[in-house]
Amino acid sequence: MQADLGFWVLQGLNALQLSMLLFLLSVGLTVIFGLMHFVNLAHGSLYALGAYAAATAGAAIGFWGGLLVAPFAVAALGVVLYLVFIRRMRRAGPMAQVLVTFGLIFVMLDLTRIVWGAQALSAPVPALLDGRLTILGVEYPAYRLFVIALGLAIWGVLALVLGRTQIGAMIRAGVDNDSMAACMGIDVEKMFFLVFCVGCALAGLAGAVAAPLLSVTPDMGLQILIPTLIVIVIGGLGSLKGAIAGSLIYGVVQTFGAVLFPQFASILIYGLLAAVLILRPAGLFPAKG
Amino acid sequence: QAEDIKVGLLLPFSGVYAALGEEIETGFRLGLDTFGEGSGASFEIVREDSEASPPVGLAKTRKLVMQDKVDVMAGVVSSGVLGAIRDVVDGAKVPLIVANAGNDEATGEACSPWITRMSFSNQQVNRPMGKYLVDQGITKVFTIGADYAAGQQMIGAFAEAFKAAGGEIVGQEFTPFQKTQDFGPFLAKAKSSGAQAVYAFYAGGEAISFVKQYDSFGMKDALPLYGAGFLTSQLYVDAQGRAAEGVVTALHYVPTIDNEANRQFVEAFKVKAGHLPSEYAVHGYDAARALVEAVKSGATDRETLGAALQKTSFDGPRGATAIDPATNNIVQPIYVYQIVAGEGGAQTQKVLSQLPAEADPVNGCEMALIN
Amino acid sequence: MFRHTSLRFWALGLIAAAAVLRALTAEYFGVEMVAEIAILAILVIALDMVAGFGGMVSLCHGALMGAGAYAYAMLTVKVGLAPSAAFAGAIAITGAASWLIGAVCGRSHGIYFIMATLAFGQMGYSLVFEQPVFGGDDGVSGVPRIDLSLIGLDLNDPRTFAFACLFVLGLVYWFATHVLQAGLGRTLTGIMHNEQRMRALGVNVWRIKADMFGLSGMIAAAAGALAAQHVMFVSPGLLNWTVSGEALVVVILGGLGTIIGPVIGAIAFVMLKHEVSAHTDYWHLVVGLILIAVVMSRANGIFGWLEQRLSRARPSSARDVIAHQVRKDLAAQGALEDA
Amino acid sequence: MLELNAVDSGYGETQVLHGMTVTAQAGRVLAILGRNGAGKSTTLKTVMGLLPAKAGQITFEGRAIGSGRPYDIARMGLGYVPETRDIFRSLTVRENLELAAKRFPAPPGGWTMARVLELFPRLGERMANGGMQLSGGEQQMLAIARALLMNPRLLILDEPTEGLAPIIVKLIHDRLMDLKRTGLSMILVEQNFGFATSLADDVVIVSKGQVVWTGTPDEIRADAEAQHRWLGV
Amino acid sequence: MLETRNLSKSFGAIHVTRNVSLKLERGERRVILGPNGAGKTTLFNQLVGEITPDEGQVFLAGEDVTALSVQARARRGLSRSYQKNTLFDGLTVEENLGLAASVTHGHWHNIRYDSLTRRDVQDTVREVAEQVRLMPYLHARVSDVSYGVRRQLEVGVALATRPLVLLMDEPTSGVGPEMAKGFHDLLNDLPRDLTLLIIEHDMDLAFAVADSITVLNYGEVVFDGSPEEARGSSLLKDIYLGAWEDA
Ligand SMILES: Nc1ncnc2c1ncn2[C@@H]1O[C@H](COP(=O)(O)OP(=O)(O)OP(=O)(O)O)[C@@H](O)[C@H]1O
Ligand SMILES: Nc1ncnc2c1ncn2[C@@H]1O[C@H](COP(=O)(O)OP(=O)(O)OP(=O)(O)O)[C@@H](O)[C@H]1O
Ligand SMILES: [Mg+2]
Ligand SMILES: [Mg+2]
Repeated sequence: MQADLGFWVLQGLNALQLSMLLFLLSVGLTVIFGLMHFVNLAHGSLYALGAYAAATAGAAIGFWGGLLVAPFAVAALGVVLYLVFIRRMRRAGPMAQVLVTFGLIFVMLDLTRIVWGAQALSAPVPALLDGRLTILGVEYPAYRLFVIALGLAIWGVLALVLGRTQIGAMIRAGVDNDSMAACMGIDVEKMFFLVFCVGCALAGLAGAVAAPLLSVTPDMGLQILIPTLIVIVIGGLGSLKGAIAGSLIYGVVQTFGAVLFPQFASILIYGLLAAVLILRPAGLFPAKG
Repeated sequence: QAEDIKVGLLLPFSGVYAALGEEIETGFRLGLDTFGEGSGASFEIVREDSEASPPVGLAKTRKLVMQDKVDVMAGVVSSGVLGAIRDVVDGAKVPLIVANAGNDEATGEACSPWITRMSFSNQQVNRPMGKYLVDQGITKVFTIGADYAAGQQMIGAFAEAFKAAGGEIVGQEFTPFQKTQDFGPFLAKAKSSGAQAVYAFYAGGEAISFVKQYDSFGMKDALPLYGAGFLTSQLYVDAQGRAAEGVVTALHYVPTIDNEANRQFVEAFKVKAGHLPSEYAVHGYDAARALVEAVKSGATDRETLGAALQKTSFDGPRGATAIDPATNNIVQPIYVYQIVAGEGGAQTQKVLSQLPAEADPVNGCEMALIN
Repeated sequence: MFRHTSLRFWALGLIAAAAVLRALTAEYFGVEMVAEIAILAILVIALDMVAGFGGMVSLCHGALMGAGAYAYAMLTVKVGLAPSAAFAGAIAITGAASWLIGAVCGRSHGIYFIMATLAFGQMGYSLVFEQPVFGGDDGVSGVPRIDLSLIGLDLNDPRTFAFACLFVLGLVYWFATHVLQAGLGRTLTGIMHNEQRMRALGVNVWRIKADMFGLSGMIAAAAGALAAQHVMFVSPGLLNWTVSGEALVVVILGGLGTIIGPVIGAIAFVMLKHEVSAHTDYWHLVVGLILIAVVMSRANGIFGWLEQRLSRARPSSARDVIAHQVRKDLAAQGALEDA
Repeated sequence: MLELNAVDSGYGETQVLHGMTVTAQAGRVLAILGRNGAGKSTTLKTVMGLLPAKAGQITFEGRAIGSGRPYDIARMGLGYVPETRDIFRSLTVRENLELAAKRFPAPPGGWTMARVLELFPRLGERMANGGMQLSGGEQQMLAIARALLMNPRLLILDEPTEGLAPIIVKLIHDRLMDLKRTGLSMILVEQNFGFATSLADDVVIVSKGQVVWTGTPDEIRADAEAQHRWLGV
Repeated sequence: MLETRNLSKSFGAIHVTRNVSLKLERGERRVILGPNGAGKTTLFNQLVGEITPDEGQVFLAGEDVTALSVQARARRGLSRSYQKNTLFDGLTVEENLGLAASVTHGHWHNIRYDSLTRRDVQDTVREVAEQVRLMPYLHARVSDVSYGVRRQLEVGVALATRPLVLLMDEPTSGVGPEMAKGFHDLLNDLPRDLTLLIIEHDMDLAFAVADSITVLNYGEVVFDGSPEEARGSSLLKDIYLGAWEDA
């Protein structure tokens, strides 16, 4: 069975698909986490919210509408979170941040239950992507290919913005020393606010993309949080390269681990994480500095 | 002289199983309202949140038993909680009506005269499907399920019966419980296993993801999907949508069962909750009815209630249900059903076959009768 | 550095008196709560030792406690060891494991340390959950309590058990404060304030960190072994990372780096949880909001706030130090620190 | 050009400036001298909006900037070289410079990348280095270069010679002299008495958050008593 | 006492130290001069082990310590102060010195007694506090004392390990002229058998305390000699002092 090429292609695509979903999620977190040095454990909850928003809006205006609405809805929540909590916690150190956002997880978990109920919702796959395509002799769901493409596209856009533009340098300068950045005429507050919103929007997008693939439940954010954190820590905080590398590693280890060594699958990934942290305490591709 | 019965309702109202807790509570309260009238007793409910966590469930049980001094307990969704509190209720001699947790031991080696189960047991739901599949001409099956005690018992019971009937298990996969969101890798494995069908057990969010992903890989045509009925339970079928159509599973209750008691129950439940009842709702409903019947038979305190509960028997929404005196487990018919498109495009359960009620093997249970 | 101020002595005395009073007079559930609080307090003291005095903000202490609980349960139920031997065994096994974790994670700082410990904790969780010997999701039941009939005590009586927990808590409090005031604790605090300098002075930094983490793990294991006896049952949920998160919450709620503060935090947390959950199923929401409010208030938890109000010479709060360390890591000093 | 009128300021509860009143005139160099801890840096930080002015007014070219945010103040044309240099560590030297150069285009005859690299050739050799990898002196050069690239109308320098080798001090002195000749207004805080007096047009001495002496470089050079009393020379 | 042989280190293409060979006798006081970025601090970092050299060895009291860790070298008597204060900010001056002294006296790893209240530690703290003139500040928190006092403490903490060799990186950087003079006295009062290696930009101080002077430029030793020779050296004038001296 394992000698069959089609099997490997199929699993390879599965790995890639999982990687890209995680990438969409972790890139938002890494942007916030790495650039603002803000530890946002509630990122998973934003993802869940994105899924709910997409499912709700999708029911009214269709999948594509939902896909569009979700990032904005989550970014809007991001605005509230930023103004109420994050702005004041930016300098408080990782422990306080971990705890505030840990608290937010539970608050948002219960809020989703109050608003949408405890039962699972679903979001249908759009008609356009409902079929399957054949690549390399393997039939593969079109929607999953869409997820892969979307992940790659977002990666490209972000790499361009952060690496090649002045904005990227401004953000990093603000991270290093916000007072000095301000003394150089950079509106640090506004910039971070935007960064945070973009990070939230990306979480919302990830949720919207995941909704038709998975079930939409209140605890979906909690479930995805640990894998996302692992991705970021393996890759290295704050670097786009790290987010993509971490996602790919996670996707491959998880997918092939589950198939080839089912009894060790989940320990495998934690072991890998521990090994990375021992050998490279700041992850594989830490941000410069 | 109106009797006052204090009921401790132990259910998860927060955490992953909160939806089930809600469903059971609604059913339980509906049951008390429906049947309680003529009983001459008033029922006081003390509800406690088990958070689906064994230590919490245990602490709450001790509180209900020692401090609130309840006459009877009902509820318990997760088998872990049931395992944890078993010794306490048994030791304190408090009757407990189990309204969900299906682990086989609870009415097997770890059975207790004080624990009566009005829901199901894991093997009970799956065993009949072994023979049923062979009867349908399916002899090679790939099984897949969540990797925890219930998953193993469900799949195990099916596999045993299936093999006994002459079938062959060509592949078996247990996926990390509540940690698997992407079933793609396992589905690819099933596809290349050479099986004629897949038999699955999942519940909750996993059931929804699994059925949807099974469909998206286009596997339903080549490899029909069978499973324990929780897979396409009423609670999830709306979210699964068209992906669930054609899946054949077996369960002790679906809202489309055709009998008078069920029609009344479905009507009343819909009025109360705004949606169709699931099997969890009927667990709560029947647990309440068992309690009321016990009171009607003259029981008033822990001991008499416990004794009366062991003799429960009535025709309810699931058909003829009774407690097996050998194990205190429920004996009930099992319904094989398929998800089909109903009127208005919504999915509904079409009962294909009603398999006769069959008591579980005693399995090391030495049941003492109270009194 | 840890100092025993008079406020701390007063707080300690008051808590002890209140606990004994409550354990003597309360109804069944009240007594159970005393035991629950005492066990949680032991765990958070263990966490405060490393987080509040070494800057090692661990997100695996729940798992360490779980490891202690499982070790005790396995040794008694499956191996058949006498409970008291199992108690010692659980402490030894978990202590060794946490020494290793401390040695390995000691190289990471800040958020990386948090994540590294989280990884080890989750590894333990997966191991227990997935290896059939540990009973999987169903856990291990029938865990016995230590037999103290020789000295005429029956731990199966809830009140006696609560007193036993309080006794262990007292012991742990004494041990933790003693170690923190001894050379090891002093050196660890020095490392928290300035690791580079400590190394330049000739301190073997990883050894200190590992040793303290090991001691902390032993205390967490004691909490775990008590928890296993308390519910007489263990399940994998004990090791979940949210338990570690909650422990950290309790430490912060009470006051990081004060030892007595986390004990107060444990009392507040357990009572709050019970009060709120009696009124609403959405108690996570309420508790979460209160937690956020406490963390966001500038005070160092309940006890830190008290200390600030009541005493002039405020010992520097570990929370500031950790936050400061991180800021120093991040910015090249200067204007940021002024703010 | 820049006026401080009875400004109070400090850190949290500790007040450092007590009615600081000082004027920097357009086209001139003002040297602020004083012992360690006199409040010189605090004055500059308050001007830049890094510390809030609790009382008094600060005006720049007639506009009040008393409680402005640093980034507004910077955009009004104040270039600041902090005592702690504050190089962006995760940016390369080039990026540090470009951050100013690209966002503040040079007016004709203004400072460009080419010109600052001419001024500090050492930086040219380190363009690809991370900001944190520079030696103390290199960081100082970078901080000055960066401020110059903002092409400010008022250049504020907090101890620009601290930790620099004499040869570099001399270099900076000459270049600042050139700048002065072009008519750029400057405020210079210094411990190096010779350096400061040779550059300045006006001198004030600060002690305990107040101006205690005002005059010209010649006057302070001649006033041995004031030197001894306020500067400990 | 302290010797290096052909110490070399480069970061990428930049050679920060090239073939640096130094030899300090017991009790010698040597000042290192050099333009900014010459590699002085990096040399210190290699001496104490915070950076491993690419090539070359470091000898301490005749023993090759190149492969030893920072802490191992420190315990053999090599101590340093930093260019930027590296103190325990939240603690008091006394505690700062006590931490250093408790390592020296080997109490840093016990779990039985409080290392800071030990007799030997207390004595060392007091001695050092007197040496670096910190007696009045013993009970003040570091974050509450002035910058100059912190510079003194920076040296004090290094001294409290009772080193054989003390490396000081610009001890007077950022302190005013008054305090700089104080530092001069302070250095003169240090025991004569203590070997000192000092990085300093303050010429007066350098010439006043040095027995010998080494000049680094672009990572290379370009001058090695007595203060008198240094004063007359045109090389030193060209690369370091410039024409500024007379201003
Ligand atoms: N971040 C701070 N928090 C509290 N007090 C501070 C802070 N920075 C400086 N101070 C205090 O403010 C006073 C003035 O400091 P300032 O930095 O303005 O002095 P300065 O004149 O620039 O001295 P120097 O020549 O040493 O740079 C000093 O007493 C100092 O201790
Ligand atoms: N980690 C590093 N990576 C790359 N280059 C570095 C690194 N550390 C230092 N350098 C470079 O090595 C050179 C020497 O730096 P060092 O700090 O030793 O200088 P210094 O002589 O102490 O100067 P100063 O008197 O200004 O403190 C500088 O050019 C610096 O940029
Ligand atoms: Mg200053
Ligand atoms: Mg240097």
